[in-house]
Amino acid sequence: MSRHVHRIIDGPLPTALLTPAALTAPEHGAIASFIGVVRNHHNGRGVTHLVYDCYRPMAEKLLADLIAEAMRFDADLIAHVHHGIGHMIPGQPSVAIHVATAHRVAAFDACRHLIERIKEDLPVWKQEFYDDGTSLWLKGS
Amino acid sequence: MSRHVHRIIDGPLPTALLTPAALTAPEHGAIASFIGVVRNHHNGRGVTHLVYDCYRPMAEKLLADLIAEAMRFDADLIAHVHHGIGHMIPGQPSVAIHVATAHRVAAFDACRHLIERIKEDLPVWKQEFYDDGTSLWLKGS
Amino acid sequence: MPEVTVLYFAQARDRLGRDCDTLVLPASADAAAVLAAISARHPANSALIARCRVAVDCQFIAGPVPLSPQSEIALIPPVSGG
Amino acid sequence: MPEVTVLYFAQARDRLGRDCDTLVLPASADAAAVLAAISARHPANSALIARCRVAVDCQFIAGPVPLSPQSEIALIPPVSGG
Repeated sequence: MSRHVHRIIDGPLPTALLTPAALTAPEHGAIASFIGVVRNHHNGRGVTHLVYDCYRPMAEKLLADLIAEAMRFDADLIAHVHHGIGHMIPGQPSVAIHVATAHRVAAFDACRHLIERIKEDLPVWKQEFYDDGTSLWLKGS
Repeated sequence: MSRHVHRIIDGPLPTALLTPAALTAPEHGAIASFIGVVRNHHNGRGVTHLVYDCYRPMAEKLLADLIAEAMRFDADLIAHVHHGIGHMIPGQPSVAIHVATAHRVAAFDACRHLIERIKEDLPVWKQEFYDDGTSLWLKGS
Repeated sequence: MPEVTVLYFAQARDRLGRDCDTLVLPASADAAAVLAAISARHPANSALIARCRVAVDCQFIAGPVPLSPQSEIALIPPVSGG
Repeated sequence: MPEVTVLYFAQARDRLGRDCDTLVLPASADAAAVLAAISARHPANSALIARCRVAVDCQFIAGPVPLSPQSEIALIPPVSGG
Protein backbone atom coordinates (compact mmCIF):
# COMPACT_ATOMS: atom_id res chain seq x y z
CA MET A 1 0.00 0.00 0.00
CA SER A 2 1.40 3.36 -1.00
CA ARG A 3 2.03 5.90 1.72
CA HIS A 4 1.83 8.65 -0.87
CA VAL A 5 -1.20 10.94 -0.92
CA HIS A 6 -2.38 12.78 -4.02
CA ARG A 7 -5.74 14.26 -4.78
CA ILE A 8 -7.69 16.90 -6.66
CA ILE A 9 -9.71 19.00 -4.21
CA ASP A 10 -12.78 21.17 -4.86
CA GLY A 11 -11.98 24.80 -4.04
CA PRO A 12 -8.92 26.30 -2.38
CA LEU A 13 -6.83 23.93 -0.29
CA PRO A 14 -7.80 23.74 3.40
CA THR A 15 -5.13 25.00 5.81
CA ALA A 16 -4.48 21.47 7.07
CA LEU A 17 -2.94 20.57 3.68
CA LEU A 18 -0.37 23.39 3.85
CA THR A 19 1.65 21.83 6.65
CA PRO A 20 4.05 18.92 6.17
CA ALA A 21 3.58 17.96 9.83
CA ALA A 22 2.14 14.57 8.83
CA LEU A 23 5.40 13.71 7.05
CA THR A 24 7.75 14.13 10.01
CA ALA A 25 9.24 10.68 10.59
CA PRO A 26 12.44 9.47 12.28
CA GLU A 27 13.89 8.01 9.07
CA HIS A 28 13.27 11.19 7.07
CA GLY A 29 15.55 14.08 8.01
CA ALA A 30 14.35 16.50 5.36
CA ILE A 31 11.02 17.79 4.11
CA ALA A 32 10.78 20.18 1.18
CA SER A 33 7.45 21.83 0.42
CA PHE A 34 5.96 24.04 -2.23
CA ILE A 35 2.70 25.96 -1.87
CA GLY A 36 1.19 27.75 -4.85
CA VAL A 37 -0.98 30.74 -3.96
CA VAL A 38 -3.39 32.66 -6.22
CA ARG A 39 -1.70 35.97 -7.10
CA ASN A 40 -3.49 39.30 -7.33
CA HIS A 41 -1.49 40.39 -10.36
CA HIS A 42 -0.37 38.85 -13.66
CA ASN A 43 1.46 40.57 -16.49
CA GLY A 44 0.73 43.88 -14.80
CA ARG A 45 -3.03 43.29 -14.58
CA GLY A 46 -5.07 43.07 -11.39
CA VAL A 47 -6.64 39.63 -10.83
CA THR A 48 -10.00 39.58 -9.02
CA HIS A 49 -10.48 35.80 -9.03
CA LEU A 50 -9.86 32.74 -11.11
CA VAL A 51 -11.42 29.44 -12.02
CA TYR A 52 -9.45 26.23 -12.41
CA ASP A 53 -10.88 23.71 -14.89
CA CYS A 54 -9.70 20.10 -14.61
CA TYR A 55 -9.89 16.79 -16.44
CA ARG A 56 -10.21 15.09 -13.13
CA PRO A 57 -9.69 11.35 -13.73
CA MET A 58 -6.59 12.07 -15.79
CA ALA A 59 -5.29 14.60 -13.27
CA GLU A 60 -5.67 12.13 -10.39
CA LYS A 61 -3.86 9.46 -12.36
CA LEU A 62 -1.13 11.83 -13.52
CA LEU A 63 -0.35 12.96 -9.97
CA ALA A 64 0.39 9.32 -9.13
CA ASP A 65 2.57 9.01 -12.24
CA LEU A 66 4.50 12.18 -11.34
CA ILE A 67 5.17 10.93 -7.80
CA ALA A 68 6.49 7.69 -9.31
CA GLU A 69 8.75 9.81 -11.55
CA ALA A 70 10.01 11.83 -8.57
CA MET A 71 11.10 8.63 -6.85
CA ARG A 72 14.13 8.65 -9.14
CA PHE A 73 15.57 11.19 -6.67
CA ASP A 74 15.02 8.88 -3.70
CA ALA A 75 13.20 5.57 -3.93
CA ASP A 76 12.16 5.93 -0.27
CA LEU A 77 10.63 9.40 -0.51
CA ILE A 78 7.13 10.11 0.69
CA ALA A 79 5.09 12.67 -1.26
CA HIS A 80 1.80 14.39 -0.48
CA VAL A 81 0.42 16.37 -3.44
CA HIS A 82 -2.90 18.24 -3.59
CA HIS A 83 -4.29 20.57 -6.26
CA GLY A 84 -7.42 22.63 -5.75
CA ILE A 85 -9.81 23.40 -8.61
CA GLY A 86 -12.81 25.64 -9.17
CA HIS A 87 -13.28 29.23 -7.99
CA MET A 88 -10.48 30.94 -6.02
CA ILE A 89 -9.50 34.44 -5.00
CA PRO A 90 -6.01 35.94 -4.57
CA GLY A 91 -4.24 34.73 -1.44
CA GLN A 92 -5.88 31.30 -1.50
CA PRO A 93 -3.63 28.24 -1.88
CA SER A 94 -4.15 26.18 -5.04
CA VAL A 95 -1.41 23.55 -4.84
CA ALA A 96 0.55 21.93 -2.02
CA ILE A 97 3.50 19.58 -2.47
CA HIS A 98 5.35 18.00 0.44
CA VAL A 99 8.26 15.59 -0.02
CA ALA A 100 10.08 13.82 2.81
CA THR A 101 13.43 12.08 2.29
CA ALA A 102 16.42 11.03 4.39
CA HIS A 103 18.61 13.88 3.07
CA ARG A 104 17.78 17.38 1.90
CA VAL A 105 19.09 17.45 -1.68
CA ALA A 106 16.67 14.75 -2.85
CA ALA A 107 13.77 16.46 -1.06
CA PHE A 108 14.41 19.77 -2.82
CA ASP A 109 14.99 18.11 -6.20
CA ALA A 110 11.88 15.94 -6.00
CA CYS A 111 9.68 18.82 -4.81
CA ARG A 112 10.94 21.06 -7.59
CA HIS A 113 10.46 18.27 -10.13
CA LEU A 114 6.86 17.76 -9.02
CA ILE A 115 5.81 21.40 -9.43
CA GLU A 116 7.61 21.72 -12.78
CA ARG A 117 5.96 18.55 -14.12
CA ILE A 118 2.56 19.61 -12.76
CA LYS A 119 2.91 22.85 -14.70
CA GLU A 120 3.90 20.93 -17.85
CA ASP A 121 1.40 18.10 -17.86
CA LEU A 122 -1.33 18.20 -15.22
CA PRO A 123 -4.64 18.67 -17.08
CA VAL A 124 -5.67 21.72 -15.06
CA TRP A 125 -6.44 25.08 -16.65
CA LYS A 126 -6.56 28.52 -15.11
CA GLN A 127 -9.02 31.18 -16.26
CA GLU A 128 -8.02 34.54 -14.79
CA PHE A 129 -10.61 37.30 -14.28
CA TYR A 130 -9.21 40.85 -14.28
CA ASP A 131 -10.34 44.04 -12.61
CA ASP A 132 -11.25 45.48 -16.04
CA GLY A 133 -13.97 42.81 -16.40
CA THR A 134 -12.13 40.67 -18.94
CA SER A 135 -10.84 37.14 -18.52
CA LEU A 136 -8.25 34.89 -20.09
CA TRP A 137 -7.40 31.19 -20.17
CA LEU A 138 -3.69 31.03 -19.41
CA LYS A 139 -1.27 29.13 -21.61
CA GLY A 140 1.09 27.62 -19.05
CA SER A 141 3.85 29.07 -16.92
CA MET B 1 9.68 47.22 10.35
CA SER B 2 10.75 43.89 8.95
CA ARG B 3 8.07 41.36 8.21
CA HIS B 4 10.67 38.61 8.48
CA VAL B 5 10.62 36.29 11.48
CA HIS B 6 13.71 34.46 12.76
CA ARG B 7 14.33 32.96 16.14
CA ILE B 8 16.18 30.33 18.13
CA ILE B 9 13.68 28.20 20.07
CA ASP B 10 14.23 26.00 23.12
CA GLY B 11 13.46 22.38 22.30
CA PRO B 12 11.91 20.89 19.15
CA LEU B 13 9.88 23.26 16.99
CA PRO B 14 6.17 23.41 17.84
CA THR B 15 3.86 22.16 15.09
CA ALA B 16 2.61 25.70 14.42
CA LEU B 17 6.02 26.62 13.01
CA LEU B 18 5.96 23.82 10.42
CA THR B 19 3.23 25.38 8.30
CA PRO B 20 3.77 28.31 5.95
CA ALA B 21 0.09 29.25 6.30
CA ALA B 22 1.02 32.64 7.80
CA LEU B 23 2.90 33.53 4.59
CA THR B 24 0.03 33.10 2.13
CA ALA B 25 -0.53 36.55 0.65
CA PRO B 26 -2.11 37.79 -2.60
CA GLU B 27 1.14 39.27 -3.91
CA HIS B 28 3.13 36.09 -3.26
CA GLY B 29 2.30 33.22 -5.60
CA ALA B 30 4.92 30.81 -4.30
CA ILE B 31 6.06 29.51 -0.94
CA ALA B 32 8.99 27.12 -0.62
CA SER B 33 9.65 25.47 2.72
CA PHE B 34 12.27 23.27 4.27
CA ILE B 35 11.81 21.32 7.51
CA GLY B 36 14.74 19.53 9.12
CA VAL B 37 13.79 16.52 11.24
CA VAL B 38 15.98 14.60 13.70
CA ARG B 39 16.92 11.31 12.03
CA ASN B 40 17.12 7.96 13.80
CA HIS B 41 20.20 6.90 11.87
CA HIS B 42 23.52 8.46 10.89
CA ASN B 43 26.43 6.77 9.13
CA GLY B 44 24.75 3.43 9.79
CA ARG B 45 24.40 3.99 13.56
CA GLY B 46 21.14 4.18 15.49
CA VAL B 47 20.51 7.61 17.05
CA THR B 48 18.58 7.64 20.33
CA HIS B 49 18.54 11.41 20.86
CA LEU B 50 20.64 14.49 20.34
CA VAL B 51 21.47 17.78 21.96
CA TYR B 52 21.93 21.02 20.03
CA ASP B 53 24.32 23.52 21.57
CA CYS B 54 24.07 27.13 20.38
CA TYR B 55 25.87 30.46 20.68
CA ARG B 56 22.54 32.15 20.90
CA PRO B 57 23.13 35.91 20.42
CA MET B 58 25.31 35.22 17.39
CA ALA B 59 22.84 32.68 15.98
CA GLU B 60 19.94 35.13 16.30
CA LYS B 61 21.96 37.82 14.55
CA LEU B 62 23.23 35.48 11.85
CA LEU B 63 19.70 34.34 10.94
CA ALA B 64 18.87 37.98 10.20
CA ASP B 65 22.06 38.32 8.12
CA LEU B 66 21.25 35.16 6.14
CA ILE B 67 17.73 36.39 5.35
CA ALA B 68 19.26 39.65 4.10
CA GLU B 69 21.60 37.56 1.92
CA ALA B 70 18.68 35.53 0.54
CA MET B 71 16.98 38.72 -0.59
CA ARG B 72 19.37 38.74 -3.54
CA PHE B 73 16.96 36.19 -5.08
CA ASP B 74 13.95 38.48 -4.62
CA ALA B 75 14.10 41.79 -2.77
CA ASP B 76 10.40 41.39 -1.87
CA LEU B 77 10.63 37.93 -0.35
CA ILE B 78 9.31 37.18 3.13
CA ALA B 79 11.20 34.62 5.19
CA HIS B 80 10.32 32.86 8.45
CA VAL B 81 13.22 30.90 9.91
CA HIS B 82 13.29 29.02 13.23
CA HIS B 83 15.91 26.69 14.70
CA GLY B 84 15.32 24.60 17.80
CA ILE B 85 18.10 23.83 20.27
CA GLY B 86 18.57 21.56 23.28
CA HIS B 87 17.38 17.97 23.67
CA MET B 88 15.52 16.26 20.79
CA ILE B 89 14.56 12.76 19.76
CA PRO B 90 14.26 11.29 16.26
CA GLY B 91 11.18 12.51 14.38
CA GLN B 92 11.17 15.92 16.05
CA PRO B 93 11.61 18.99 13.84
CA SER B 94 14.74 21.07 14.49
CA VAL B 95 14.62 23.71 11.76
CA ALA B 96 11.85 25.34 9.69
CA ILE B 97 12.40 27.70 6.78
CA HIS B 98 9.54 29.28 4.84
CA VAL B 99 10.08 31.71 1.97
CA ALA B 100 7.30 33.48 0.05
CA THR B 101 7.92 35.25 -3.26
CA ALA B 102 5.92 36.29 -6.31
CA HIS B 103 7.34 33.48 -8.47
CA ARG B 104 8.51 29.98 -7.62
CA VAL B 105 12.13 29.94 -8.80
CA ALA B 106 13.21 32.63 -6.33
CA ALA B 107 11.32 30.90 -3.51
CA PHE B 108 13.12 27.60 -4.11
CA ASP B 109 16.51 29.28 -4.56
CA ALA B 110 16.19 31.43 -1.44
CA CYS B 111 14.95 28.52 0.69
CA ARG B 112 17.78 26.30 -0.49
CA HIS B 113 20.28 29.11 0.10
CA LEU B 114 19.06 29.59 3.66
CA ILE B 115 19.44 25.95 4.70
CA GLU B 116 22.86 25.65 3.02
CA ARG B 117 24.13 28.81 4.74
CA ILE B 118 22.65 27.71 8.08
CA LYS B 119 24.62 24.49 7.79
CA GLU B 120 27.78 26.42 6.91
CA ASP B 121 27.70 29.25 9.43
CA LEU B 122 24.96 29.11 12.07
CA PRO B 123 26.70 28.63 15.44
CA VAL B 124 24.67 25.55 16.37
CA TRP B 125 26.27 22.20 17.16
CA LYS B 126 24.73 18.75 17.22
CA GLN B 127 25.82 16.08 19.67
CA GLU B 128 24.39 12.72 18.63
CA PHE B 129 23.81 9.96 21.16
CA TYR B 130 23.88 6.41 19.75
CA ASP B 131 22.19 3.20 20.79
CA ASP B 132 25.59 1.76 21.81
CA GLY B 133 25.84 4.41 24.55
CA THR B 134 28.45 6.58 22.80
CA SER B 135 28.02 10.13 21.54
CA LEU B 136 29.68 12.40 19.01
CA TRP B 137 29.75 16.09 18.19
CA LEU B 138 29.13 16.29 14.45
CA LYS B 139 31.39 18.23 12.15
CA GLY B 140 28.91 19.72 9.71
CA SER B 141 26.89 18.26 6.84
CA MET C 1 -14.00 2.81 -37.67
CA PRO C 2 -15.29 3.20 -34.09
CA GLU C 3 -17.43 6.11 -32.92
CA VAL C 4 -15.51 7.62 -30.01
CA THR C 5 -16.28 10.38 -27.48
CA VAL C 6 -13.85 13.31 -27.42
CA LEU C 7 -13.85 15.56 -24.32
CA TYR C 8 -13.13 19.31 -24.46
CA PHE C 9 -11.79 21.47 -21.61
CA ALA C 10 -11.03 25.08 -20.76
CA GLN C 11 -10.54 27.40 -23.77
CA ALA C 12 -11.27 24.51 -26.17
CA ARG C 13 -14.67 23.89 -24.55
CA ASP C 14 -15.41 27.65 -24.60
CA ARG C 15 -14.34 28.15 -28.22
CA LEU C 16 -15.97 24.98 -29.60
CA GLY C 17 -19.11 25.76 -27.61
CA ARG C 18 -19.49 22.22 -26.26
CA ASP C 19 -17.82 19.85 -23.82
CA CYS C 20 -17.67 16.81 -26.08
CA ASP C 21 -18.19 15.39 -29.55
CA THR C 22 -18.71 11.92 -30.95
CA LEU C 23 -16.32 11.36 -33.82
CA VAL C 24 -15.73 8.45 -36.18
CA LEU C 25 -12.03 7.62 -35.95
CA PRO C 26 -9.78 4.88 -37.35
CA ALA C 27 -9.34 1.73 -35.23
CA SER C 28 -5.76 2.88 -34.69
CA ALA C 29 -4.88 6.59 -34.56
CA ASP C 30 -2.08 8.85 -33.39
CA ALA C 31 -2.45 12.37 -31.99
CA ALA C 32 -2.21 13.99 -35.43
CA ALA C 33 -5.07 11.85 -36.75
CA VAL C 34 -7.27 12.70 -33.75
CA LEU C 35 -6.49 16.43 -34.04
CA ALA C 36 -7.25 16.31 -37.78
CA ALA C 37 -10.65 14.72 -37.11
CA ILE C 38 -11.51 17.36 -34.50
CA SER C 39 -10.36 20.14 -36.86
CA ALA C 40 -12.53 18.70 -39.63
CA ARG C 41 -15.54 19.03 -37.29
CA HIS C 42 -14.51 22.54 -36.11
CA PRO C 43 -12.54 24.12 -38.98
CA ALA C 44 -12.85 27.67 -37.58
CA ASN C 45 -10.79 26.61 -34.56
CA SER C 46 -8.13 24.54 -36.27
CA ALA C 47 -5.32 26.82 -35.02
CA LEU C 48 -6.34 26.30 -31.39
CA ILE C 49 -6.84 22.58 -31.95
CA ALA C 50 -3.38 22.25 -33.50
CA ARG C 51 -1.84 23.58 -30.26
CA CYS C 52 -3.49 20.85 -28.18
CA ARG C 53 -2.30 17.44 -27.08
CA VAL C 54 -4.37 14.27 -27.11
CA ALA C 55 -4.99 11.88 -24.23
CA VAL C 56 -6.57 8.46 -24.62
CA ASP C 57 -7.85 6.79 -21.47
CA CYS C 58 -6.15 9.43 -19.30
CA GLN C 59 -2.74 9.12 -20.93
CA PHE C 60 -1.00 11.46 -23.36
CA ILE C 61 -0.33 9.61 -26.61
CA ALA C 62 2.63 9.96 -28.91
CA GLY C 63 2.47 7.10 -31.43
CA PRO C 64 -0.67 5.36 -32.70
CA VAL C 65 -2.98 3.67 -30.17
CA PRO C 66 -5.94 1.34 -30.76
CA LEU C 67 -9.36 3.01 -30.38
CA SER C 68 -12.69 1.40 -29.54
CA PRO C 69 -16.12 2.86 -28.74
CA GLN C 70 -15.07 2.57 -25.05
CA SER C 71 -12.00 4.75 -25.50
CA GLU C 72 -12.13 8.12 -23.76
CA ILE C 73 -10.35 10.73 -25.83
CA ALA C 74 -9.53 14.18 -24.47
CA LEU C 75 -8.33 17.28 -26.26
CA ILE C 76 -5.76 18.87 -23.92
CA PRO C 77 -5.08 22.60 -24.48
CA PRO C 78 -1.82 23.98 -23.03
CA VAL C 79 -2.14 23.39 -19.30
CA SER C 80 -1.75 26.09 -16.65
CA GLY C 81 -2.12 24.48 -13.23
CA GLY C 82 -0.08 25.08 -10.13
CA MET D 1 46.91 44.47 25.66
CA PRO D 2 43.27 44.06 26.83
CA GLU D 3 42.04 41.13 28.89
CA VAL D 4 39.19 39.62 26.88
CA THR D 5 36.66 36.87 27.53
CA VAL D 6 36.68 33.95 25.07
CA LEU D 7 33.61 31.68 24.93
CA TYR D 8 33.79 27.94 24.18
CA PHE D 9 31.01 25.79 22.73
CA ALA D 10 30.19 22.17 21.92
CA GLN D 11 33.24 19.87 21.51
CA ALA D 12 35.60 22.76 22.37
CA ARG D 13 33.86 23.33 25.70
CA ASP D 14 33.90 19.57 26.40
CA ARG D 15 37.55 19.10 25.46
CA LEU D 16 38.84 22.26 27.17
CA GLY D 17 36.74 21.43 30.22
CA ARG D 18 35.37 24.99 30.62
CA ASP D 19 32.97 27.34 28.86
CA CYS D 20 35.22 30.42 28.80
CA ASP D 21 38.68 31.84 29.46
CA THR D 22 40.05 35.32 30.06
CA LEU D 23 43.01 35.90 27.78
CA VAL D 24 45.36 38.82 27.30
CA LEU D 25 45.25 39.68 23.61
CA PRO D 26 46.73 42.43 21.41
CA ALA D 27 44.61 45.57 20.95
CA SER D 28 44.20 44.47 17.34
CA ALA D 29 44.10 40.78 16.42
CA ASP D 30 43.05 38.53 13.56
CA ALA D 31 41.66 35.00 13.85
CA ALA D 32 45.11 33.40 13.71
CA ALA D 33 46.32 35.52 16.65
CA VAL D 34 43.25 34.63 18.72
CA LEU D 35 43.58 30.92 17.93
CA ALA D 36 47.29 31.05 18.82
CA ALA D 37 46.51 32.61 22.21
CA ILE D 38 43.87 29.93 22.94
CA SER D 39 46.28 27.19 21.87
CA ALA D 40 48.99 28.61 24.14
CA ARG D 41 46.55 28.24 27.06
CA HIS D 42 45.41 24.75 25.95
CA PRO D 43 48.33 23.19 24.07
CA ALA D 44 46.96 19.63 24.30
CA ASN D 45 43.99 20.70 22.15
CA SER D 46 45.78 22.81 19.56
CA ALA D 47 44.64 20.53 16.70
CA LEU D 48 40.97 21.03 17.60
CA ILE D 49 41.50 24.76 18.14
CA ALA D 50 43.17 25.12 14.73
CA ARG D 51 40.00 23.79 13.06
CA CYS D 52 37.84 26.49 14.67
CA ARG D 53 36.78 29.91 13.46
CA VAL D 54 36.70 33.07 15.56
CA ALA D 55 33.80 35.43 16.10
CA VAL D 56 34.11 38.85 17.71
CA ASP D 57 30.92 40.49 18.90
CA CYS D 58 28.82 37.85 17.10
CA GLN D 59 30.56 38.19 13.75
CA PHE D 60 33.08 35.89 12.09
CA ILE D 61 36.34 37.75 11.56
CA ALA D 62 38.76 37.42 8.68
CA GLY D 63 41.26 40.28 8.95
CA PRO D 64 42.39 42.03 12.15
CA VAL D 65 39.78 43.69 14.40
CA PRO D 66 40.24 45.99 17.39
CA LEU D 67 39.75 44.30 20.75
CA SER D 68 38.80 45.86 24.09
CA PRO D 69 37.89 44.39 27.48
CA GLN D 70 34.26 44.69 26.33
CA SER D 71 34.81 42.52 23.24
CA GLU D 72 33.06 39.15 23.26
CA ILE D 73 35.21 36.57 21.53
CA ALA D 74 33.89 33.11 20.63
CA LEU D 75 35.74 30.02 19.47
CA ILE D 76 33.50 28.44 16.82
CA PRO D 77 34.11 24.73 16.11
CA PRO D 78 32.80 23.37 12.81
CA VAL D 79 29.04 23.94 12.99
CA SER D 80 26.41 21.22 12.47
CA GLY D 81 22.99 22.81 12.73
CA GLY D 82 19.95 22.20 10.58
